Amino acid sequence: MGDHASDVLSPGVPARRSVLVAEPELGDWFRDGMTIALGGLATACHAMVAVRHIVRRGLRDLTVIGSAVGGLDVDLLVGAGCVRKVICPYVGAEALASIGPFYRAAAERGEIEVWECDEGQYYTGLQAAAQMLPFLPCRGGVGTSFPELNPDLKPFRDPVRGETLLAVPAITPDVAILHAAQSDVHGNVQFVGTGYADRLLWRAAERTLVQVERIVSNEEIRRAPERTALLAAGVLRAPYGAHPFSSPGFYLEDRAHIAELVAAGRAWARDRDRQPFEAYLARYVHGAPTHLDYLEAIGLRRLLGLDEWGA
Amino acid sequence: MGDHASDVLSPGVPARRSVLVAEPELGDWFRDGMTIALGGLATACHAMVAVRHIVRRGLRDLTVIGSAVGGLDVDLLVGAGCVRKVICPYVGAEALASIGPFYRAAAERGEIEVWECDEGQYYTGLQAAAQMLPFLPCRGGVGTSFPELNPDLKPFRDPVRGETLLAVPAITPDVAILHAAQSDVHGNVQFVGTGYADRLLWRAAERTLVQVERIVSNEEIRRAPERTALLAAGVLRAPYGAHPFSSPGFYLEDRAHIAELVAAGRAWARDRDRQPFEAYLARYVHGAPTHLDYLEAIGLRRLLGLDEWGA
Amino acid sequence: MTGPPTVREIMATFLARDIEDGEEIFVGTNLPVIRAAALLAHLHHGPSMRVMLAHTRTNLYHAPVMEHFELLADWRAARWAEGYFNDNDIVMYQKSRRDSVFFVGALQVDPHGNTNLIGLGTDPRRLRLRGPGAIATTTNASHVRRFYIFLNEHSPRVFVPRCDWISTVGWGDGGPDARRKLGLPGGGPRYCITPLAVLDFEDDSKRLRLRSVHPGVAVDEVRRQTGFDLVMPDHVPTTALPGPDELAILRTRVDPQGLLRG
Amino acid sequence: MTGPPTVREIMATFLARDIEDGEEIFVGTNLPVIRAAALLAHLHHGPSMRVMLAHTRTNLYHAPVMEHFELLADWRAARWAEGYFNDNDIVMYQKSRRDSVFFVGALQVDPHGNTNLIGLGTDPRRLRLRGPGAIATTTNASHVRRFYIFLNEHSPRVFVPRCDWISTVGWGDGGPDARRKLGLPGGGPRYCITPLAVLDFEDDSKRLRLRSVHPGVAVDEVRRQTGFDLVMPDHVPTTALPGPDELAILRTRVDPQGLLRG
Repeated sequence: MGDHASDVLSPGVPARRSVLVAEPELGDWFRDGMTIALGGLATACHAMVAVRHIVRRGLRDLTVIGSAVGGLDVDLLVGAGCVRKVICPYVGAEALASIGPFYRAAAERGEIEVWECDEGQYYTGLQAAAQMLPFLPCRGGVGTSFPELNPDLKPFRDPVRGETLLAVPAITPDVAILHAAQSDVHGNVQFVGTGYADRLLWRAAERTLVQVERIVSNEEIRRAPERTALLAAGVLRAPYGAHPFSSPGFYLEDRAHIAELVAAGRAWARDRDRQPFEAYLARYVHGAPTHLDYLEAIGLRRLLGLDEWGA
Repeated sequence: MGDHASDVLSPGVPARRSVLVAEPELGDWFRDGMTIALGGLATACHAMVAVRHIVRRGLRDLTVIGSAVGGLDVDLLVGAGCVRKVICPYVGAEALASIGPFYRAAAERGEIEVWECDEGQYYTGLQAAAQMLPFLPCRGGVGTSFPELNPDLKPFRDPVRGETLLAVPAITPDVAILHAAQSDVHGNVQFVGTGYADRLLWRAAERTLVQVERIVSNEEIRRAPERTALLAAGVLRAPYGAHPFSSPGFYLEDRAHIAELVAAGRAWARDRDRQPFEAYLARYVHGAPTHLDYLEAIGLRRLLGLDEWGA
Repeated sequence: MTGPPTVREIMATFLARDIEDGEEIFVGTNLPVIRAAALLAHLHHGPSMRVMLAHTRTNLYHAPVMEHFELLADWRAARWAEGYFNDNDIVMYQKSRRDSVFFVGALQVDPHGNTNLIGLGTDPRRLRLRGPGAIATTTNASHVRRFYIFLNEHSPRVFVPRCDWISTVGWGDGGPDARRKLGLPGGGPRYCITPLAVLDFEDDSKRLRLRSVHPGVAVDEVRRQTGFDLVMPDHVPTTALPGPDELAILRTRVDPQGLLRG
Repeated sequence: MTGPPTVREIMATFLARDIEDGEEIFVGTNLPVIRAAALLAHLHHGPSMRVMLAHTRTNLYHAPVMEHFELLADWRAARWAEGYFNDNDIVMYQKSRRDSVFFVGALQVDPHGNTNLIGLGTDPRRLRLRGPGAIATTTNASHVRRFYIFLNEHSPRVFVPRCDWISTVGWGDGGPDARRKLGLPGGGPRYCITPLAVLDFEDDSKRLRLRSVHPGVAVDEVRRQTGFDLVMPDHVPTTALPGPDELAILRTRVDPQGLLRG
């Protein structure tokens, strides 16, 4: 897929590599038992094409590292039975669902392991992975129940001043899946907005796949190099790929759709009634084998109604 | 100095604070014995108005944290006798001076203490200060002579996997002095280019003073908020304030001037001949009590000849 | 817009008066009282406050009317940004938070202001009620200049002699040096604000003490709704009402939507 | 531009051939051979290399002629940037360097490729000769995929039985597991390139071994200029010359200034 103009002009010259991933190739990225980090934050910018792909394939025993304020992307994976362990300081959707219903139910029923942490401990572990260190220390958690709830958070005396700190082991995602505004075919990813903690997930992960709203030319990337946030190992073109969550500069969250998912979760959590969730999956995941099928199931009218400043 | 338009329109309303520092107020920022971090990198972006101010006042016993690839800003302070201790993985000007002559001579003569480190150890110590931790671990230096050369770098067994790492104590500047492209009067500082490691010096320091090429409106800052790198406690308007070093987007280094300084340093280092350096100081520091006096001593013709793309 | 101040307006005003100019504050999204307190402090007496909104730093001092954004990541709230911040930088670089004040919510609070957001139940693998998680409260409460415990419910379910789990340290085992002994550099909790009352901490014991009751609330009601003995001063005043200027800012600029009056 | 290859062109070509497409490399400023090696590899067979230049990441594969920038911080070199990097992020986030190759200079090298940039002399407070300092070599050499020891001088002053101080670990005390025992994740030094010869490391001992001599250099001269016994193979070839395509790229695109021919 070397599509640089000059490659066309000089057919004998080896081409700069494209890292574009076609949707059918997503299968190569994930397998049972992996540790997968999900980007974005709260109700924004989760890589939902990749998440639905994982659900559709019925992967099992995943360790899921949600974003620091983890969204219902985590909840969907838990509900679908893909998850063995969750590393995440919060799972929910704020006013739309103060806690993810599948997550809560699975945790209370002992069906998943929760690696209890706050954001400081969570980022410290990712930072250790990014620095290729076995651990890093943090102070947040000293004097609390965290070491009791999570024996991986180990109190120790610092070798310089003798203070008590917590040692956090490196948290290393096999794959990080992110959603961003744009990239060129070579993986130069740019956000609209802050990018939350996606740079750190990229730094910590073995490989990073980024969904983008649009592919742009390398020349456009070079026009604003200060905006380039990371270099992806794989880029998937996925307009509206964060739906039902928001994508800064493109669209708001789809509250009706989120409510549908939350209602399905609550039926399962309260009444162990799985039917609403099975209907949800049938319609939006198994019945929509590609991202375009999914978007058609949502409908053009709904999608174009999610613009940030529209009337 | 509340100069926001609306403050003028509403005279009874308390004004948003300006952090502009006038040159005579620099005196409040520095005193003997302080730990001062110098921003920029190699031959670029050192805060030379503040550095010359320190030399002019004859401050003593400073601990100087040079930039990771420390420039001749460090060398000037060492030559002027202001420095007791240097924390810096390199002092020099690359092809223009492979090592700072004053620094080399003072180190070889035992007149300064060198806190031996490489960039990894150096950044680890600053990072610890920025995180309010007593220490952070690093791997670079394991198996080397660094712990012997610098007993502050303490080998220890990591509490998670039992690996040997070095514990680096927090390096906390009392003041960081930086040079940047622009700021508003409220301290929103923006660079042209990467800003080297200036953000980390700001994060680690108790207070940060930033020289800028130009003051811009708050509205101009808001036009590109992704460029805002840090919030300064003090901002000094200092066009050409990195001279004789370069300022990205504004001017190149002044090689003739740097050569004059290096020659003075070499006379002192080789022959203990202090006269050339005294002449340098008389002309550019003591004989030029303000930044504008200094720029006049350099001369308009020279300054305008340093543009990056000029003929 | 001319009715008497509501309890939520009184709570917001109490908090706003305690926030100083120059301090850094995060404008909450899901908690209208905290959002209003931050913005009221800023617009009333804090022109140089650092106001964090949707992962941006901004200054809204001249904003005539503040829209309400319900979700943390609503990017429209970033339109006033002076700078952007990565979430991990905010949490990790605690030295930059030394002028920051912070709010902690809780499922449970103990007599020394230690709080629990983790859940209820004693078996960590099978909590009876799984809480939402600590978010950034643990690390922030360890470091920031001071924090406030903010509660939407004042009951013996919340105020308990002992938390099932502690996710943020208040005054630990008690006493003014409790935090120093743990090595926590932040200033700790100053007040606990509930729909019934304002509580502070007695100087020597650092136990929760009744400081004021909101208008119409009896001291005995507070006592009844608290699952342990509060330190009781001889005289318990009524929480101060907003002044006319504060009420005007609340009702015309901060909260024209009426989130605090609903 | 038609003369025979110079020693520096031969050194640059040897290094360039060892750098693979997709690897990350920093284009040096003050070291023309390293600069030329990086750019030659990129333009000749590395269209997808990550080329770091003046704290930016770029791709110069289609650049017709590369200017030479003498100073690390010359901002004009950033005009091809695809992304910017803070210096501390480059050094601290070593996991991002797992495809990176690196160069280490030295005042002294010992038989196992441990090197010294600190200085000469045994009293650390009064070095006889203060070196420039380690810059980022210590941390980078501990982590990157592999590195090269690059020397502008081949003499017994440089090749010493024992360094006065060690600033970067090569193969430590020797043996293939020397680095593993120290916990260093990087691949270690692969070659040592000097104006006389290319040295590598014997598999079992990880001692420096003569691999090839540059044209016109006798094996005995290398022996004489090395302050310890190199491992000597039965047959020592001459370092390979650049091919016509490599020489053309060097002379017309990478180094039209003739820094390698001066």
